[in-house]
Amino acid sequence: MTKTFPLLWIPLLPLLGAAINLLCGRVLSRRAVHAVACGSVAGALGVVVFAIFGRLWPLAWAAEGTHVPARLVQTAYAWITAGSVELPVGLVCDPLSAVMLLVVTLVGFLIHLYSTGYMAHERDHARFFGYLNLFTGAMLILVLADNLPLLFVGWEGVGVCSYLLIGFWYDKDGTERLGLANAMAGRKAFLVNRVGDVAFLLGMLVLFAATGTLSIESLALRASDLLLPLHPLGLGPYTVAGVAGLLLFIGAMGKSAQIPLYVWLPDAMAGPTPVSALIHAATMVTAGVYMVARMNFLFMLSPAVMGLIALVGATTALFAASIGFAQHDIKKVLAYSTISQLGYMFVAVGVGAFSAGIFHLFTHAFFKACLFLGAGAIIHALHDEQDLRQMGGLRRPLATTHWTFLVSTLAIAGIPPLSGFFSKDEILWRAIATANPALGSTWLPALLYVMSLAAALCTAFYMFRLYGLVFLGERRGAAPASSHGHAGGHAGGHAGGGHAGDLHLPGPAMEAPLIVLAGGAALLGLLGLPEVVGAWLGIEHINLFERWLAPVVDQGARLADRWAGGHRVAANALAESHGLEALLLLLSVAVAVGSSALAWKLYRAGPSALVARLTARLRWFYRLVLNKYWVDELYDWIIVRPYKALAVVLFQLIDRLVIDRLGVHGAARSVDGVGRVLRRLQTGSVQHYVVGLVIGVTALVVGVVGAALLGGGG
Amino acid sequence: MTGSVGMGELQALAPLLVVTGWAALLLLVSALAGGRSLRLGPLALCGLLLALVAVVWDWRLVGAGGQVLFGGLAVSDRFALFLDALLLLAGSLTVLISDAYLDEHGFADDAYFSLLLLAVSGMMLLVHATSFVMLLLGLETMSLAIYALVAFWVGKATSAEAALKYFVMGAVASAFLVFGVALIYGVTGATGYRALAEAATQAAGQPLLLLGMVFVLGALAFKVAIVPLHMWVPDAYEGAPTPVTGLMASAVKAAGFGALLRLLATSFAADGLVYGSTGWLNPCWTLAALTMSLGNLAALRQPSIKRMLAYSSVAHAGYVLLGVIAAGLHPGQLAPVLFYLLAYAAATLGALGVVAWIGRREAERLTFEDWAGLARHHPVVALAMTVFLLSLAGVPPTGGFFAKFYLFRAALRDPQLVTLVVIAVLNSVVSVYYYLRPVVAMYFQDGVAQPQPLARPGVYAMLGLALALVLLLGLLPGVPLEWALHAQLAR
Amino acid sequence: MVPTSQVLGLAALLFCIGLAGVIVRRNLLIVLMSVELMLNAANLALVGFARARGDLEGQGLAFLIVALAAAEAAVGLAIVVSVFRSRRTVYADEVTLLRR
Amino acid sequence: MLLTAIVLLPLLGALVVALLPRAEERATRHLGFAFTLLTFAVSLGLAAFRPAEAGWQFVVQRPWVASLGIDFHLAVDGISLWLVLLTTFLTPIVLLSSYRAITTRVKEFVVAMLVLETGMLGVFLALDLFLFYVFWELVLVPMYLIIGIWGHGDRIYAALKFVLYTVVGSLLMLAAIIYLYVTHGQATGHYTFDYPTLMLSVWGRGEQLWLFLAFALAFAIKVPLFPLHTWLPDAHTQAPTAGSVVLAGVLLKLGTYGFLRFALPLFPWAAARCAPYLAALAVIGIIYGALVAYAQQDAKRLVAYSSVSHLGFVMLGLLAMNSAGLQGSLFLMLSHGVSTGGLFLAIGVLYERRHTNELAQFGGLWRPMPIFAGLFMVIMLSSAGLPGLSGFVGEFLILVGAFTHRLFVDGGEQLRLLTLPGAWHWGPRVVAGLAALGVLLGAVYLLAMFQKLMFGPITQPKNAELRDLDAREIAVFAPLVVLTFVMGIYPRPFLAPMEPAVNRLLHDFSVRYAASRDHQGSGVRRLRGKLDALRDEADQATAVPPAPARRGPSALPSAPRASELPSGRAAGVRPVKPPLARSHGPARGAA
Repeated sequence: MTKTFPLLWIPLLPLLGAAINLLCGRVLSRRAVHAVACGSVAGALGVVVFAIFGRLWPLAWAAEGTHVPARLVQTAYAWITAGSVELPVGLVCDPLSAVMLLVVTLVGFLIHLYSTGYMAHERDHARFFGYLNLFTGAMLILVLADNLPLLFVGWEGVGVCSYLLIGFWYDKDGTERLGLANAMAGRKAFLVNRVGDVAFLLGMLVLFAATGTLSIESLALRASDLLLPLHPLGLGPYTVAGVAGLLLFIGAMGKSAQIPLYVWLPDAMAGPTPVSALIHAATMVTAGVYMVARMNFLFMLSPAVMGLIALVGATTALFAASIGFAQHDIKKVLAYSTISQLGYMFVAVGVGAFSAGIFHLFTHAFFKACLFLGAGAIIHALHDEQDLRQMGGLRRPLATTHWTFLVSTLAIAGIPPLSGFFSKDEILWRAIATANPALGSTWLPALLYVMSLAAALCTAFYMFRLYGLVFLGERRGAAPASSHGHAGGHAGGHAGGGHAGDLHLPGPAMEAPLIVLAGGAALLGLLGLPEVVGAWLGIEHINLFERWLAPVVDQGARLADRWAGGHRVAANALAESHGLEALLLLLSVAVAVGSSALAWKLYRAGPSALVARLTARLRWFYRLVLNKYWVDELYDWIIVRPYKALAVVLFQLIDRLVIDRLGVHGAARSVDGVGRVLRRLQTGSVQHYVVGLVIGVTALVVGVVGAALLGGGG
Repeated sequence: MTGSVGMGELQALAPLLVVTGWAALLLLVSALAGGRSLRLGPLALCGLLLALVAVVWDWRLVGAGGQVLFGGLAVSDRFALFLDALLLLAGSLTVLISDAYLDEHGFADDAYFSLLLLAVSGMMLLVHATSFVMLLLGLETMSLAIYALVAFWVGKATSAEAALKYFVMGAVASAFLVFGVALIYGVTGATGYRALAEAATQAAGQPLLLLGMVFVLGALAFKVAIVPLHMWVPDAYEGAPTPVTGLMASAVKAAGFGALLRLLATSFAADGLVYGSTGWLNPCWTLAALTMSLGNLAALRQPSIKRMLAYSSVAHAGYVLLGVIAAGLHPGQLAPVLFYLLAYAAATLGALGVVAWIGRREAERLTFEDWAGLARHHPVVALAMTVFLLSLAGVPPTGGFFAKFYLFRAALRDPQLVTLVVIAVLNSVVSVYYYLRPVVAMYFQDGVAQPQPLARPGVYAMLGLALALVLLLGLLPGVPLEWALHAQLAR
Repeated sequence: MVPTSQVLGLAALLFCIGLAGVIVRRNLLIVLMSVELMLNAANLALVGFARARGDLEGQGLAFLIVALAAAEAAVGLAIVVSVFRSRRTVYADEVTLLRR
Repeated sequence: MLLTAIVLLPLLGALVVALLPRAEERATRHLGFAFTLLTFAVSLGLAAFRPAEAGWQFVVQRPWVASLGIDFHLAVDGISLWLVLLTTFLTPIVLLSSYRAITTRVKEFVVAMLVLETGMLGVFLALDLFLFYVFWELVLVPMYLIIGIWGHGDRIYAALKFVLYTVVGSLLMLAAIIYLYVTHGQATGHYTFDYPTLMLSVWGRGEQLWLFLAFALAFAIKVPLFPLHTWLPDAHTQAPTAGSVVLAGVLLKLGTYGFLRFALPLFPWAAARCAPYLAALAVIGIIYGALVAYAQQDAKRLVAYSSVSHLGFVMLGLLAMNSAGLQGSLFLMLSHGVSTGGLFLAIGVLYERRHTNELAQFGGLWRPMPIFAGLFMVIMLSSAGLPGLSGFVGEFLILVGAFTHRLFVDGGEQLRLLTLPGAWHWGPRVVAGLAALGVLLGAVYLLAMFQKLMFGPITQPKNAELRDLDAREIAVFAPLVVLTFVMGIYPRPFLAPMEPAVNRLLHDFSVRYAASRDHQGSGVRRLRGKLDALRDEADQATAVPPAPARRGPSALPSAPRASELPSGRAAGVRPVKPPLARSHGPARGAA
């Protein structure tokens, strides 16, 4: 079921907006810039909505039941063609990309809107919106690409945009520390991502070498080639799918901040908060998950990699969540929570529950974006104050923010019937209900489940700690002087916002998105009700989301059945019993509610004495967590410093000493030395010269006549 | 013997006669002039040009076969005529620049030009000679005149010293030559090349003959400054008046190689004398390698540009010798050597011309510091000098490059010479360094004081001609190449 | 009747003596004379050979060389004189302005 | 005709400019600029190039030195096409950029630039080895003067280093060229430097090895390949901006072009033997260059080392010897010319304002000069190989080419050009993998440089009031940036004309390899039989059939001809020293 559709416009519109704002932003009025930025994204959103509900939906209905996914395609033009390489700029919109498109354009649009208020005082806001549009465009390319190199274009494109936006305040307040720190954070993000990208690149090379194509569709048709044995570095044999899958997953690690490549994301919070919401929560960081789901056929062919993905995901989820406990910076808390939620998604795709993963991605996009924007509103209100210890009691002054924030918190904590509960619970259930032949069919699911559950527990706790510290109790910390604050001051166009005491209230431009997103966070879970509910209500396929995605994401399972036979990731015995599912459902609810309540109790009125005692008791653990397990320091010591040292040593030793001093200059000097010696021979006394002449002639005589005599006068 | 005896020979002799006669004429004129110093430069120039015309005239006259003179004592063939033209050209350029140089440095020019012409006539005789008698005659005429010219810088100690060294060495060399001639005569009874050629084929292996050959060749090698017989060169070149240096570097070398080639190609062409351990090719191989390397290496560190050019001329003798060897392996392949001599003469004359141009009575300005910043004040001359140096270094698109290419081409025809060519190539690399030193001074450094060079029309004419020649040989080498290819020895 | 070989031997001897003189004697005038000696050694050899072969070419050559020797002597003396004028010395090893 | 015009126009311009009075600096500048623009305009006539054809187009062939078979032979194919355009495109930009930078001896500068352009164009267009060498050396002198006169710091040292390094290689190449010429002449009786004609013969293996090494040395120095690169940082650092741009933009490509056009196809057997080592050096260069670049304090030096790294990529692509690799290399040559040229221009802009290249002297420049920063960033990202910009396409194709390297020549033998003999699984995949690391390391030093220049608050008060780009400077950068985008987003038109030429070259390589494999011993052997393809192209190349005049020797008097007749092939290079034996060449009776 394939139709052509001018998909190119979807990324093109934001890109055009970016072009306009970046090229002539400084001559446009602030209003015009906003119009262009939001307008272009809104346009993209419009096209997306039309494409999906106007075109794709009917196709999908028609294709219901068959395994053929409904697809809208467009091949814009031939991009790179050289020898056997033939890469078109081909775009495809199938149910999977449709979900992403909606998230990107809708959330994106809301965040653009929000930014018009949030960045109201920014000096070169045109640059900001230009980057934001650029990002949106790149992200849409990533989502729509029908071949890996094109996907890679978007992949690195969003990386660059995040680099630029993290470092947006490159000279923040003109202070050496902050300004450079921001730039550094951006650079760190880009480089850590590049590590993954190199792996991604190699993955593409492996695939191309094995199958001769990089188009995702035709790769799926070459499953047999993907199972060919490979001997990287003479090791192995592994299958092409295994090697390529691993490499691609390393790429995803970088992009989606999984252990060990997660370190950039917390620092990335240096960027403006809307950026954190859009790029580092809702869209870009989920690109890895999307890619894995998109390449599901590849990963399904190699259970080992799937197992690895699931394990990495679970570990990350737990690890990051634990760090979330003790952070004092509101955005850092959210950042670690993002990492941990991404971990969940990887658990999902790692156990073959691609739709569950994407579902969590979908819901997470809403509640996490809402949380970030809420945090933004708070920071905005407190004049760039980000330290939780300086907050508290904001419940009343920031009513809207408070409610939306609460809803999202409940959602992420997994309190039914909010969206987060359904998506997360689906993952937990599939984790325990799926066996992976490569990694043992029993202990791995159990382990995954336990870790995920623990992570869920932590999540609920630190989210409510956050909520409590921000909104409940009394205002801590001195109110900063009004003069201090955004560069550019508060005078002038204030996007409808007013002042309450020293607080700096958000305007409608900022509140509207919050409300919409909160609504999404609350309700969207209903799209993916668990089967057990369906069983009670006696409704087939109650999980609409899964139904919608099935044609795309079950492709892998079908191929695995066909080619890998039994040796594949598949549901295990537990999967059948709805009873168990219901039990676990209740368990997770209990865990969520319990830890939420605990956190509520501890932080209702600011950090209670009990907290103090606890931290005192577990000081070493507290310190460990507070310092994020010293991972950054570790990397600094084992990678960054040695690299710098090596560079300098090579330069001084090889270039300067060996090649230049010894090699080049050495040769020159030796030749020169001979010259000096020869000059000495020229004594100036004519008689010495005559001697030289005689020696010469004698030598000739000996040479020639002597030879003649020896040669018997031959 | 050709049919036409009297008249034909006279015509064939015309260039030689003109030059010699003109030398006498100049002497006479200056004698008549008494004490009054008059400018004989233009007159001398007329003589040389006249001779040049005669050469062109003879070129068609003698044809490919050549014309025997004096019953075999000498010959007039295109090989000789080509070199005549070269010598006359070099002479003319020298005359052009000498005029200004003389009264700048206060020479009494009464005998200078007649000596110069005498030297040229000696050289011409040298390249025409086909018998030891003429060889000696030519050699001595040339040498004695040159000795005198070198010493011409009256009251300048270095000039006299240069002359002395050149003279003593030269005398010893000619003694060797004469003794060698005696030995050869003793063994073969021949004093003419042709006779010797026949006799030598029988007596190839005889030690005395070889000894004689070594002495004779050694003497000629001395004139063209083959290492280790080169030691007089730097001193003599540096001490001599710069125009004379130019003449020695270009003409004397050309004449010497001309005589050498003729001798080797006609008399010592017997296989036994050419190839194998007793042949002359073998030692020449070593000598060529030595000469190039030593000349270039010694030139690296010279503080005086004039002296540096002297060593460079030694190095170039080595390259030419490479050509001689190639000619020995492939008889008849004389064109590369001839072309090389021509290109080298043009370039070195030009370079020394600039040296003469920049020097004044009070300061000869030979060190690199003296040349600093020249390009600012005299861009054209600096450019010309650069071209000359590049030509010497063998960088396209100059005559020097083409000559070197043509020479290597000839050498590489024979696999046995690959090594020697590689040595030559490496030497060229070294040479690039010192040839660029004046360029560095002229272009990259700033001079302390702006030099007041010898700005005279004659000088500029000379430099212009040399420059034109160098570029012509590089860009349109076709025509002169044709001539060189036609310049065959009489058979 | 002296055999040619002995004549040649004598000539060689004279030649070497002359060469030695050129190399070892400091006085330029004596150096000049040594050069003459070498030339005459050659002459002797020529004449000797000519007699042995009984033709006149050698003799003629010898005469030519005598003339050349004379010319050389003249020029040589002139140069030595000019050296003496400028340097006030006739010792070879003191005439070393040009070196290196 | 067109090509003659392209090559000689700058030279003409040089002559005209040289005649201007030296006081007229403005006129000199404008005239020179006009001439380069004109050259570019004329070179656009190459639009008539027929991209589907593999053969030579726009052939110009006139005898130059008839008696030696030296021709003035120019032609263009899909390989040289873009390099020519790159040259004509960059030179006006460079001249324009130098308006404020070069204030002393303007006339000499313009003349040098124009001569330089002629030299570079000649190298890309010459099909006569002699002519090629002449142009090759012609490039040397003006560059030497540009570095030495208008350079800064230790300029004389840098200039000399540049010249001597280059000369070492090129003179040996000259010897090799002459050897080709002579041996070919002796074997076939047809003395010629004509490249298509020489391609019809193969040389003995032993000879091939030495000849290849001679050529390779000359080219490797220009590229520059790893251990021979130390002249580059000095030259770049001391040269004036214009010099650096031309050096990075075009001059370095002379080396890679030489490899592709001459060294590899002429001596396939030797090339196949040496390729693994060259590939190893290329990879070392990629990583080493990137590492060392990171250690630099001087912006120009940093970019210079980045060139070492990028050119390593190009070499790798060439040695992959497949369509993707070669086209990737060619494309990266262009992209590198644009992006690195742009980087040097940008650094030049800073130097004009602050007279230093020290990274430490800058910081926070984005605030005072946003336009500059933006353009700089695009170019920087392109150089870092960001997909969507020009750099990525080349690097990607090269990696694909190297990774999928599998070369079968006539007779089914498989060549392993990227596998070091005996090294543990050092195969194409490892090579490509290591090279891919360069993509990461490249970002490391480029971002570091960009941050040090642009980000953070302004530390030096001087930087606070730096001018942003003015109209002229924007006019300098705009074409480069636009091209960067175009080449990244729509590279196809650039790749399309390369394909046929590249495939033809691959075909020649494989056929010639097979021929030299079957050619034991030494000496020249004409290719027969399956060589029709080669033959046709040679014929179509020599549009003017070799007239007797061009057969050189035969037109000459008896003696030389007698000795230049095809001799019985003095076999191989025999041990040379003593004694020199009688040559087996022409019967000496003939003389």
